[in-house]
Amino acid sequence: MSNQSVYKEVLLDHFHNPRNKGELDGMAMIKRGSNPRCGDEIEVGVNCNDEILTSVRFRGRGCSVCLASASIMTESTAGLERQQAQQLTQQVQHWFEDKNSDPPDDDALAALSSLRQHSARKKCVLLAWVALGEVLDCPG
Amino acid sequence: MSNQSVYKEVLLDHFHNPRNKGELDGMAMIKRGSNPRCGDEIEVGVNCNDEILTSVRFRGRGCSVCLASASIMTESTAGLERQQAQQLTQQVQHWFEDKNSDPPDDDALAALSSLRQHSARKKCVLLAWVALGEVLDCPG
Amino acid sequence: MDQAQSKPVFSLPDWRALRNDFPVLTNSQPALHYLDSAASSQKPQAVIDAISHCYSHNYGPVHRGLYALAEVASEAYEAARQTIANFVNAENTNEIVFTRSATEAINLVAHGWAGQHLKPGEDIWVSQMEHHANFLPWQRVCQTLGTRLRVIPLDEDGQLDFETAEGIFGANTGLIAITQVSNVLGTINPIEQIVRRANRQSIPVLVDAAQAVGHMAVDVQALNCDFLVASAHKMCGPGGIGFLYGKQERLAETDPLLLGGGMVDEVDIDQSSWAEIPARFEAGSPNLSGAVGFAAAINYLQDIGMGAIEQRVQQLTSLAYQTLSEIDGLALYGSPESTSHSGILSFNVDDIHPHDVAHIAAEHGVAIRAGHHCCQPLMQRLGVSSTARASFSFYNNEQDIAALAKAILDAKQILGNR
Amino acid sequence: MDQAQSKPVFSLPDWRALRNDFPVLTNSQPALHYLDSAASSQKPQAVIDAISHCYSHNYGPVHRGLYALAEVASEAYEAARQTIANFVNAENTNEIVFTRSATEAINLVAHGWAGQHLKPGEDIWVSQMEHHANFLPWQRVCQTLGTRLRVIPLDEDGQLDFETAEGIFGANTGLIAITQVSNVLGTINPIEQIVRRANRQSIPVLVDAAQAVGHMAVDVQALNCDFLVASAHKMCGPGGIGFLYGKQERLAETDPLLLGGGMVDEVDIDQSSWAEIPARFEAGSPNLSGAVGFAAAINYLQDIGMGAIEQRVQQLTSLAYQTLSEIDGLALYGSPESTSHSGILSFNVDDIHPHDVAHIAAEHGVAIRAGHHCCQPLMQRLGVSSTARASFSFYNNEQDIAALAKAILDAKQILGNR
Ligand SMILES: Cc1ncc(COP(=O)(O)O)c(C=O)c1O
Ligand SMILES: Cc1ncc(COP(=O)(O)O)c(C=O)c1O
Repeated sequence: MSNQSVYKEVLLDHFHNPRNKGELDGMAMIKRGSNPRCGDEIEVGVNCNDEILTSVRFRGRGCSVCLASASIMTESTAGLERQQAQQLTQQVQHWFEDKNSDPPDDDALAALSSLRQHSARKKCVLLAWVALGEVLDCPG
Repeated sequence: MSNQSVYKEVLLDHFHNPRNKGELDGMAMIKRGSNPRCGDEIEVGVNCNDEILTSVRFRGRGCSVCLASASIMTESTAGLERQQAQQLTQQVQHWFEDKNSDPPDDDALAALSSLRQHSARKKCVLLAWVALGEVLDCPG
Repeated sequence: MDQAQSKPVFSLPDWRALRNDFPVLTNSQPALHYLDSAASSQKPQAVIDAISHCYSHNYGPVHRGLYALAEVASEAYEAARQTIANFVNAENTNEIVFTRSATEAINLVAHGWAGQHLKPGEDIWVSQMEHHANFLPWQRVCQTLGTRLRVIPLDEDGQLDFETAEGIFGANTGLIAITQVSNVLGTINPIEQIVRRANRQSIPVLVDAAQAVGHMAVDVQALNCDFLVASAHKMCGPGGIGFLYGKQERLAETDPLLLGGGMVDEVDIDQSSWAEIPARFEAGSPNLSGAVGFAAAINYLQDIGMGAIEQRVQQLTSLAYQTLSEIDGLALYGSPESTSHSGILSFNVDDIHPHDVAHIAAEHGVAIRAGHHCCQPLMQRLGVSSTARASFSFYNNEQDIAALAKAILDAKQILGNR
Repeated sequence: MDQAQSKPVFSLPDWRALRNDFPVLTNSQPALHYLDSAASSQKPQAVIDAISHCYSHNYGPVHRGLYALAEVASEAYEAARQTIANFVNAENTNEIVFTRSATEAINLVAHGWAGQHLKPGEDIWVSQMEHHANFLPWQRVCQTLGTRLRVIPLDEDGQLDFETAEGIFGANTGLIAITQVSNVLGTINPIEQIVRRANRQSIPVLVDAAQAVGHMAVDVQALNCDFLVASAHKMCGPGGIGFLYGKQERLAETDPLLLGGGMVDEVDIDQSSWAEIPARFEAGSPNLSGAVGFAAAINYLQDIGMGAIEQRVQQLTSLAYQTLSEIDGLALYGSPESTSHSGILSFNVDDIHPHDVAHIAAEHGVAIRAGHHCCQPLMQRLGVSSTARASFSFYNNEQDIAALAKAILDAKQILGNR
C-alpha cells in the first residue's frame, strides 16, 4: 500500500483502541448522529462542570474512520471550556468543507488530515463532531 | 438553387394550377386528413360508378408539396377501378416508407420522387393519399 | 479557451474566430447558415472535448464510490452545479437541481410543488406565448386539482397585456408561470416587474428561461423568482441535461417527481424518508458527462462574455430585421424593433406555406424552422397555423442573413402570388 | 469497429485487445482495476467517438426541421430506436420509448400505467432484492392509490421464494415489478417462468433489466413481459439516456409522465390531445447524442457478441468466487456458484466496515463499491447495513481479481480482528 494511505498509525491506534468508548450511562447530555447511506450511528455524551467539559464519551458503530475520529475527538475536547470546544468543532467542520482552510490548532487532529482529500469520507469523519456540536449548542 | 431542388416544373405546375380542387358538393364519399403539427388539412372526395372511380377531387390547405401531391393523385386515380386505386395508394405509401422500394407504376408520380429523401416531408406528400386510402377502404 | 483568456480584457471578441470553434459550421460543405439556434444550438469544440475527456479520463459513478475515479466524478458533478449556481447568481448551490431538461424541470414543479400546494378554484396564470412545455403541465395540474388555467393576453406588438389579465396579481392567484423570452416572437418579458407585483400577494413565480439563460445575463436573485428552468442544449451545452433553480424554502416544500436511487435516506417496506436537497430531486445515476459538458458550455460563454454575446445577437437581429422588412409581402410577428427583444424572428411570406419557405431555404443552405414551434396557443392568437422562424446566435454573421434574404426572395419567385 | 468486424466470425474475442478500447483503463496510471461496472460501465472509444462525431458533423434538432442537418439528426435518432428494438427483439420499433434512465422509465410506468389502471386493495408485488428505483415508485403508487405493496421473500441462497409469496399469481394481483438481475447478489431471476404464471391471470409484469440488457441476450418477446427498462450507462453507453420497452397495447393505455413539446397533436386552452406512440412519452427536445451513443454501444457489444460477453463474465466471476472463497472470514452473499448468476459479488470481511474495505481497495487501485447499493430492503434481509461489492465486465481480467484479493487481505491485516 502506498504512503498516501489514510490508514496510518495514529488513526489505526484509535480504531483498535478507542478512547472513551462504551456505555453512556450517567452522561448529562447525549446526541445521536447517523448516516443512513451507510447505516452508521454514533452517540456522543458530555458531562460539564462550570462550563468545562469534564468528560466526553461515545458509543455506536461505524467504519474505522468514523470510530477513530470519534475517539480522537473525545481526547481533544475533554477538559476544554464549552466555548473552546464549540470553536474546535466548527474548525474541524470548516477544515473538511473548505479545502483551503487552515488546520485547527490541535496537533492531535493531524491524523485526520489525509482524509480531507477524500470527499466521500467527509461524513464519516464528521459524524461524531456534528453530534458533539449539537450537544454543545443545547442550553444546558 | 441547386438541381436537387424538389421544386421542379411538374410539381410547381400542380401547385399553381391544381387539378380537381374545390368544393366537394355532390361527392359520394369524403374523408379528411390532417397534420396537426403544421395545421394542414385536406378533404378528399370520390364518386364511383360500378367500382370505377369516376371522379376524385380535393379541397383544403397545405404546403405546396401537400397540394401538388393531392392534385397529382386526383389525376392518377380517376378512372381506375377501386381495387387498382387501392393498390396504387398502398404503393405510394410504401414507396415513401421504404427507401429501397420500387416506384409505383405511374410515371405521373415521378414528380414526387425527389421528396423521398426528405423524411420530414413524408406526411405532406401522403396526407391526401392516406385520406383516399380511407375512402376506398370504406364499404361503399 | 486559452485563446479567449489570453486576449486583452476589454477588446471585442473576434466573432469570425469564434465561429471556427463550432465544428458543425466549419465542417459543412457547402456553407451552412444555421439560423435555428432557438431549437438547439451548435456545440463548440471546448464542450465536445470536455465530454470526451470526461469519458476518457475521469469517468466514474457519481456520489457512490470511495475510489479516486468516483471521487473525481462526484467532485466534477458538484463543481458543475456550482458553475451553474454562479452563472445565474443563485444564493446557494443546493438551489440548483439537475434535470434532463427545462421540460422535466417544469413538470417537477407542476407535480411536486403546484400539485401539493394549490387548492381547487385557485388560478394558475400562464401567458398566450408559452411553449407547450410551460403550458401543458399546468393544464394537467388544473384538470387534476380543479385549479383554473388563466392566460395573460398579448397586445398587438406581442407584449404581455396585464391590463386585460384581470386579477392576476390578486388573492386568488396561486402561481404565475411565464417565459422570460418567447421562442416565437423573441419578446423579452419584464420578469422583475412581474415578480415585484406578484410578491405583494406572495404569489410564487416560475420563469421558463429556456431561451434566456446563456443568451443574456440571468440573475435569479435580481429577478427574485421562485423557480427558474433552462436546458443546456440551447446554450452550447450537451443534450439530456438542464436544471431547475428553486429558492431554498420553495424546494423544501417540493415533492420529488422521480423516485429511485440516491434520493432517499431510509427505505422501509411501508415508507421512506427523502434525502436532503437537491439530492431529493435527482433520482437515478447522475448524468456526469452532461453536467461536465454543461459547465464547459457556461465557461465557454463566460469567456466570451454575456454582455458581448447579447450585444452581438442584438446587432445581428437588427440587421436581419432591416433586411427582411424590405422584402415585399413579408409579415414579421411581434415587435422586433423593440429593445426588449432577443435573437428570434418569426415571419410569413405572401401566402407561401412556412414549410415551403423553410424547404427552399434549406436548398440554399439556410437552416430555419417552420411550424407552430410548440406554441399552438400563440399561433391561434396570431391567426396562423404556423410561421417560419430564424433565430440568431453569436456565431452567426452577416452572410447568414444575406443568404436568408436571398432564399426568401427565391421562395417568393418559385411559389409566390403570380 | 472495423477491427472487430474483420475478425473471423467464430474466433473468440481477443479480450486483451478489447480492454484497450477503453481509454479510462488505458489512461490510468498506476493500473486501474475497475470492478464497479454494475454502478456504471466504462465507455469504449467507439462510443466516445460516436458522440463527438454527432456533435461535430450531424448535430441538429430532432423531429423539428426541414433542412439536411435536422433530417440527418431525426433519422439518426430513429435509427437508434431501431437498434435498441432489434437488440431486445421488440416486435415493433415504436414499442421503444427513450427515457433519461431506467429510473425514469419505471416512474413513467408507475405514474402512467399503474396510476391509471390499478384499483384500491389490489396488490403490487416486488421482490426483497429490488433496487430503490424499482421499489419507491411502487411504494408511492400504493400510498396514493390504496393498492398494497407486497414483497416476494428470498430464500437462503438469495433466490426468490415463491412458495411463501402467497397469492402472487392470484386474482388480486394488479402488477408484478421485478428485477431480472440483482445488483447486489447477481442472482438472475426466472423472468420467463414468472411471466408465464402471471399470464394465466393476465397480470402485467414489469422487468427491471438495468443489470441485464447489455450483459446477456435479452429478448422481450421470449420473456413476454409487458414492460422492460434499462439504462445506457450500465452497458458501455452514455449517461442521461435509457429506454422503456412496452407492449403496444400497454403503451396505448399508458399516460405520459412528462408533458411538453413534441408529445401533443393539438393544444387548446382547455385540453389537448396526445401524439402517437412513442412520441407521446418523449416530451422535450430529444437527446440526440445520447441516442447515437447508445446505439454505438449496442453495436460495439454486438460486434463482440452477447454470448461471448456473457461467457467471459461468468468465467471471471467464477474465478473471483473461487479466489475470494479462500479468504478467511470472508462472507459472500447470494449464491454465486449457481449458473443463474451474473457478474456481481457482494461480500463482507470479518467485522471490517465495507467502507474501509473499499477504501483500502482503492489504495490498491481496485475500484469496488461499498454501501447499501440502493437496496435497503435487501440489506435488512441480509441483516447488514452495507456490503462491499465487486462487479465484473468483459473488459476485466485475471489481474483485476488478483488485485482485489490482495487488497482484501491487506484490509484484514490492517483492520481485521486481532
Ligand atoms: C437493478 C437496478 N435497477 C435500476 C437501476 C437504476 O438505474 P439508473 O440509475 O440508471 O436509472 C440500477 C442502477 O443503479 C440497478 O442496478
Ligand atoms: C421557451 C421554451 N421553453 C421550454 C422549452 C423546452 O426545452 P427542452 O425541450 O429542452 O426541455 C423550449 C425549447 O423547446 C423553449 O423554447
